[in-house]
Amino acid sequence: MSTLTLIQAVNDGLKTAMRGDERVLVLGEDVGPKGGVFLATEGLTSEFGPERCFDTPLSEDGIIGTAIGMAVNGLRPVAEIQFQDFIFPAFDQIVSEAAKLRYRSGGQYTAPMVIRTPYGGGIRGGLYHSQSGEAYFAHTPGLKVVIPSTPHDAKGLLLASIADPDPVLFLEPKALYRSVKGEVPEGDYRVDLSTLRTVRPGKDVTVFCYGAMVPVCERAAQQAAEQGIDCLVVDLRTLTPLDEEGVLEAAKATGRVVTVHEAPRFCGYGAEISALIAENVIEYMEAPIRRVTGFDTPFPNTLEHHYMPDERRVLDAIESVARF
Amino acid sequence: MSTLTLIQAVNDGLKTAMRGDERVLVLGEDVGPKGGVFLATEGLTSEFGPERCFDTPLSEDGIIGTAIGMAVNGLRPVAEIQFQDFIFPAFDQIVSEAAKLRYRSGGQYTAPMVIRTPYGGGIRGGLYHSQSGEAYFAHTPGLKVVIPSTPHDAKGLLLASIADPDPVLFLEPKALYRSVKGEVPEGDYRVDLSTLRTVRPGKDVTVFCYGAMVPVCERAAQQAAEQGIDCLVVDLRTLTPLDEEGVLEAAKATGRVVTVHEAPRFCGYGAEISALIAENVIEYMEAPIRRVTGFDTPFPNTLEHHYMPDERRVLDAIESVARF
Amino acid sequence: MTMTEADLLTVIEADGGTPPDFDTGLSDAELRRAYRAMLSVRAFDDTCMKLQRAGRIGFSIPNRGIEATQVGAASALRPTDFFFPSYRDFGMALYLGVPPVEMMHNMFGDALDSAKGRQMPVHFSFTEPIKYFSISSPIGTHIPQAVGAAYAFKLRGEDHVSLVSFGDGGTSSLGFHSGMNFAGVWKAPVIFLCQNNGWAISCPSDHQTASDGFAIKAAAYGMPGITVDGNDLLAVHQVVSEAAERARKGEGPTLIEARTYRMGGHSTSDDPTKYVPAEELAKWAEKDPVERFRRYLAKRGLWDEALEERLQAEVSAEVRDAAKVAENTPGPGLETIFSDVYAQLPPHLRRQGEAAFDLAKRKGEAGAGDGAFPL
Amino acid sequence: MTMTEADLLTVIEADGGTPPDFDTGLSDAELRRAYRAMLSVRAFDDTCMKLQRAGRIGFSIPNRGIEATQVGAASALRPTDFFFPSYRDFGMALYLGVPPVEMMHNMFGDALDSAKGRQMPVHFSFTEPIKYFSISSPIGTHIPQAVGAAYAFKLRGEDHVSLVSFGDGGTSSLGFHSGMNFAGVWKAPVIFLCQNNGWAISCPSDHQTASDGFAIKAAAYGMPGITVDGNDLLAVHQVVSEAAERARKGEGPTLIEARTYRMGGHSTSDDPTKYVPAEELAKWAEKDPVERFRRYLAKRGLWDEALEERLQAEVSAEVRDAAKVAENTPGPGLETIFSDVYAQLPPHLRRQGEAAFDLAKRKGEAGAGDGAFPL
Ligand SMILES: Cc1ncc(C[n+]2csc(CCOP(=O)(O)OP(=O)(O)O)c2C)c(N)n1
Ligand SMILES: Cc1ncc(C[n+]2csc(CCOP(=O)(O)OP(=O)(O)O)c2C)c(N)n1
Ligand SMILES: [Mg+2]
Ligand SMILES: [Mg+2]
Repeated sequence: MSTLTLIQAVNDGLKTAMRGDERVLVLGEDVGPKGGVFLATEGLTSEFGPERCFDTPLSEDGIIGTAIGMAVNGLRPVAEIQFQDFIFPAFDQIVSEAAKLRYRSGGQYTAPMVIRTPYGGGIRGGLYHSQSGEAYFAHTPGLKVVIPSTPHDAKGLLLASIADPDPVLFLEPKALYRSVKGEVPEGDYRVDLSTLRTVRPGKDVTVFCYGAMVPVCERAAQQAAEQGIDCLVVDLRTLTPLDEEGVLEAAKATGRVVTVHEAPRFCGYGAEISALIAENVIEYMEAPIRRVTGFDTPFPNTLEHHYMPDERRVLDAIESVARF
Repeated sequence: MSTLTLIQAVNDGLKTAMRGDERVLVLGEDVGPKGGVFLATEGLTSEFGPERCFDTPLSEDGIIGTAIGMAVNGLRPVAEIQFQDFIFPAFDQIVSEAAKLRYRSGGQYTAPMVIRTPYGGGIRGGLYHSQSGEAYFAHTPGLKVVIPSTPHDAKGLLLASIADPDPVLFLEPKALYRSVKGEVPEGDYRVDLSTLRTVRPGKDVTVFCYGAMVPVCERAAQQAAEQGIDCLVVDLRTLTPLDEEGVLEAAKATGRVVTVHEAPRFCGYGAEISALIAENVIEYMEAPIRRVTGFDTPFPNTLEHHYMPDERRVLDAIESVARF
Repeated sequence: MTMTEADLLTVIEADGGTPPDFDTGLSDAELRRAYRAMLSVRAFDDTCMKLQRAGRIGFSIPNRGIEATQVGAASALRPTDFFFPSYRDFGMALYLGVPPVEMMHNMFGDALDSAKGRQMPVHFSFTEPIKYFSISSPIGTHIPQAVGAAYAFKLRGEDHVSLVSFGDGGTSSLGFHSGMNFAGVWKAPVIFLCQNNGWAISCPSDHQTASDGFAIKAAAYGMPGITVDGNDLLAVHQVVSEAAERARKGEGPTLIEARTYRMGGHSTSDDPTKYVPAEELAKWAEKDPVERFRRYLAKRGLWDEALEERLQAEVSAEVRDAAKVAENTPGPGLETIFSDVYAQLPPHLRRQGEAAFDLAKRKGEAGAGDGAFPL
Repeated sequence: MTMTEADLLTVIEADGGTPPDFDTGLSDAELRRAYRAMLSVRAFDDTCMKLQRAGRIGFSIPNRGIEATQVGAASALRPTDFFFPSYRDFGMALYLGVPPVEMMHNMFGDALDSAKGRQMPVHFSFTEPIKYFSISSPIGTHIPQAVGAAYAFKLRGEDHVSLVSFGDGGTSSLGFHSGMNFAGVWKAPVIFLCQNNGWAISCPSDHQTASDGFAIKAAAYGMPGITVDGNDLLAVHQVVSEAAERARKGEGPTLIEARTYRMGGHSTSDDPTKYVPAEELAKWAEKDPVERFRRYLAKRGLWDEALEERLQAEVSAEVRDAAKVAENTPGPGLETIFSDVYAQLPPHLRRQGEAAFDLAKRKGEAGAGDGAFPL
């Protein structure tokens, strides 16, 4: 065990995977000598050589397209997209190709690969260095979408994603890269994809969240506790395939639900949580299902702290459903 | 008034717009002499010349990217994407650029343009000629997403979209191109963006739908009526910005809701309808909010009729919520 | 485009002759096999067109006119190489030993289709006897994929190559740019085969780009570009062989532009008479690649009428039988909608599948639509 | 890349001289204005770096070393032309008359920022006094947009041009390929200015592509490609003038590669000492574009110490004052989160905005984060 930040845990996870399996390699913009703009890939080129960790030309389509070809031909690429906001030139490769290859080839060809990319706000990055695009990908059958919120999970989920036979989009909450620290086991371990994490048990209100919203919701839950509202906080971790049973259980447990994410509300991931509940366990609901999300606008810069859900907003929603 | 198919109404709408405003032009693959693979643009090059209706090289990124530049510089481009499945190479231009330009420039630059594209199943097109990607775009602030289901609306909504000061994604249900006919007024008229259409009044169950699912839902509602279940069928028409008030009213009117679309269920557009209701009027609900959708798989070929919601499936859902 | 015919690499002359000491690099058996493959393409193609007209399959893509490019390229590679074909590459599969019946299962989308009836016709996918990569409809996406596969060969120190085939229209795609660029930088063992068949649906190839042909685009990526007569099987074989040799030796990628012509519509849904100039078509009909190769074989004493009859009989029977088998194969089962989305069926898909079976039992089967494919 | 310095179009010699009868095409006033703009870039750049180090702004992008390219290009065009700049183009805006204070409002993201504080610093957008298109972070997306704008000029029969500026890294982007290709086919009046400054963040320009320089890529799109010494203001002015003339005459687009060097990190978040070879940096320091142009002016008798002092004093005061004004301007109001998404505020955004105001009233203002920008 050592105490690592989330970004160090990612780095440790990459090294562990590359040491354990020579098919694993890392490619992306500035991932080589520079070690990535967030230093997630620091030390990889020197340890594993420039054939297993290297910079590419400036083309996300090329990064993902070639990574698919590598995966098809026996490698286990981990592709970095420098910011999730820049993944869209590769949208076609991800959505039309990686996600659909197993299906369209009747299982003959597959693309076991991981796309790592930092997402979310908190660094004053404005429209194009702050977005949370999980809903675009979660709507795409054939992809897995994973978001860690602790250093332990960052490494364990990353190792599970690299070992997974299907393409995984691994979204890293950049706001937590250096702001959270935690115990991380040495060597290889895996956190199952498709299990939820109960961050905090509670009986009055269920809060669903993931990524950088997890500590926000934890703090809001602490403040709610001071008012006597006992919150069950659930970190979804694997957004798809989702542990739907687990979500429904957690919703039923309190009958009052708040969902929190940074992305815009309309057709956001939170809508699916509401819809699942409304479709399956609506009769247990004792209050409206509230969503606390980014606004339905592009991501602003100077006012980003107003855009991103914070404790105030989460607490307000918790109070409103608790008192309904 | 003349009686036109939906595709003829689109063609008529394009001609009307081009006659009325010389800034309007049409570009895309095979839209010129061939008149488009579905013949939506037939006759445009001969009437308006190859400078106002022309074929482009095979690049959706180029089509949308240049259309944005045209719009910024005073034109009103209508770009055709041959199949919605091929829009993804332009995803970055649409989501990062067209949708965000007004916001990021403080209103100094805008991209008034229309992207027309056929979507949905029904032609045995398999994975890549059948998709319904509305949720990808509806989640993107700054875009409008419009889907007609009748010839009248196809022309009227198209003319409103071309006149709109914001970028509009105009999704045409290819399954209805030639299978529906209807009265279409001559010349210019506009169907307001952001109004719902009540397809059929009813008091027992509310069915929300759009595009090619509208006639399916109508038929299911007729069959339900035979069993004494009276369905209110609502055609959403403008998916974003959505007339949320109208949706909530329609949901409250019956307390029992079914949403229908072809796209996969998970994080699909239907989730937003469920979420809106669960957030605002859950106390009026007397049954689970059911979704009838494509499965969470890529779109198959031989079995497409099993994949796409049909009367059987819609009726089954109507029955289940009516009897809950 | 101003490149003249004289710049084209051509081997087989009009009368079937070749330059004096020309070494084809192919044995007599291989030459005959290549010829048979071309006939096989034509039989398969004609049959599919007829099946489509008769409403027995939904869609096909004409391959007439481009057989020499397909077969010439395939004949230059090894079974251990990786093929990333386009939808218009019947000849690659057929030369390399894919049984026509396997292809027919795809045309009918039946239960024995290797893609389980999930894809449209002509979207083949095979792993045996060769790696014939699953074809995708979006144009150009397979180009960087072929480069990634080539990178894997190189990393493992194997001397295999990737061959990726695409059209003149495909050069405008994003995948062309990223694939070519990455291959150049990585010196990846990949052969880019641009089949310039004159058209991208209704768009003539000289409206696709203002460059002087397509081979010249290679310079933008630091690799050699070669223009070859695509109706000349031996010329195509030669340039692809040379490109493969360079690739295997670690000298990197090559772009080959094969000039040929689509002697038909884009697909069964297309009416080319609306836009193809009749004189142009007639001009190219004279350059028929099958006849040209036949003249060559005849001149070499490798062809006679008897051979022709035997081969024609063989390939027609093969294709006819294949169609019969496929047509009599049942469609894929309902469960194939839900499998192969992930390696393991996740619970939500299990539930969706169960609901579909349950509904089919309670309310009967869904009716098949009668959609007509427009492209 | 093997291109030698000799192939570069260069005008100003080491000692400040120019070839005998060389006509700059610029009046003395314009030459001085260009010089002043370069000084202005440097002052603006230095000030922003200091403001960032002091934590008073969040981010900036060094412009040192590339001033001649920016200003040389801007000086060759007209106020009626359309500029599609990159984030590293301070000199275009400054030469063309954008007041430094307008740029500073963006650096501080305050209420008077023309983009209302929504974008990161260096993402300018101006419509006055020139059309300086709103800068986007995604690389290359503005390239086809510039082509579309050029098409509009052409369609209306106006003789204006688009100038689009991007980096060596930008040539790998999808927008480069589609923009260049469409421009070639349309013969659109657009100038593609590739500023090859040696780096794309930490990736050297010769790892970006295997081609022999970037200008050669023009051939792939059927347009002329020119390589120019980017540290030579007069050379850049000349090639851009020629390209503009061609474009205005209907002769189509041009690709210009300006060879220059990024004399600093990629941004304030970058530590270039990790990857930039010190000798290379030193070599380029000797070619400083400002000093070079100063020597030219001196030789022409258009510069002396007194002028230098006056100009330096002017530009520093201007930039200092601009920073002071911007820093004292309040931030944008909460309502700016919700406006300009659409032309009209739709009801759901009105509700979201009202809820935000209501919450701020009930529970207090949200606290600003302390994010540090890594790029
Ligand atoms: C990204 C994308 N855009 C559009 C299409 C529709 N489409 C199918 S084939 C085709 C033309 C392709 O032309 P070319 O690359 O020359 O290949 P050919 O059909 O001539 O073999 C087009 C536009 C597509 N499949 N993918
Ligand atoms: C599509 C995209 N991918 C990645 C990035 C991150 N990024 C910002 S600048 C940059 C390098 C750009 O290099 P170049 O085009 O040479 O311009 P320069 O910064 O040298 O002026 C990268 C990779 C981005 N902004 N957009
Ligand atoms: Mg073609
Ligand atoms: Mg650069």
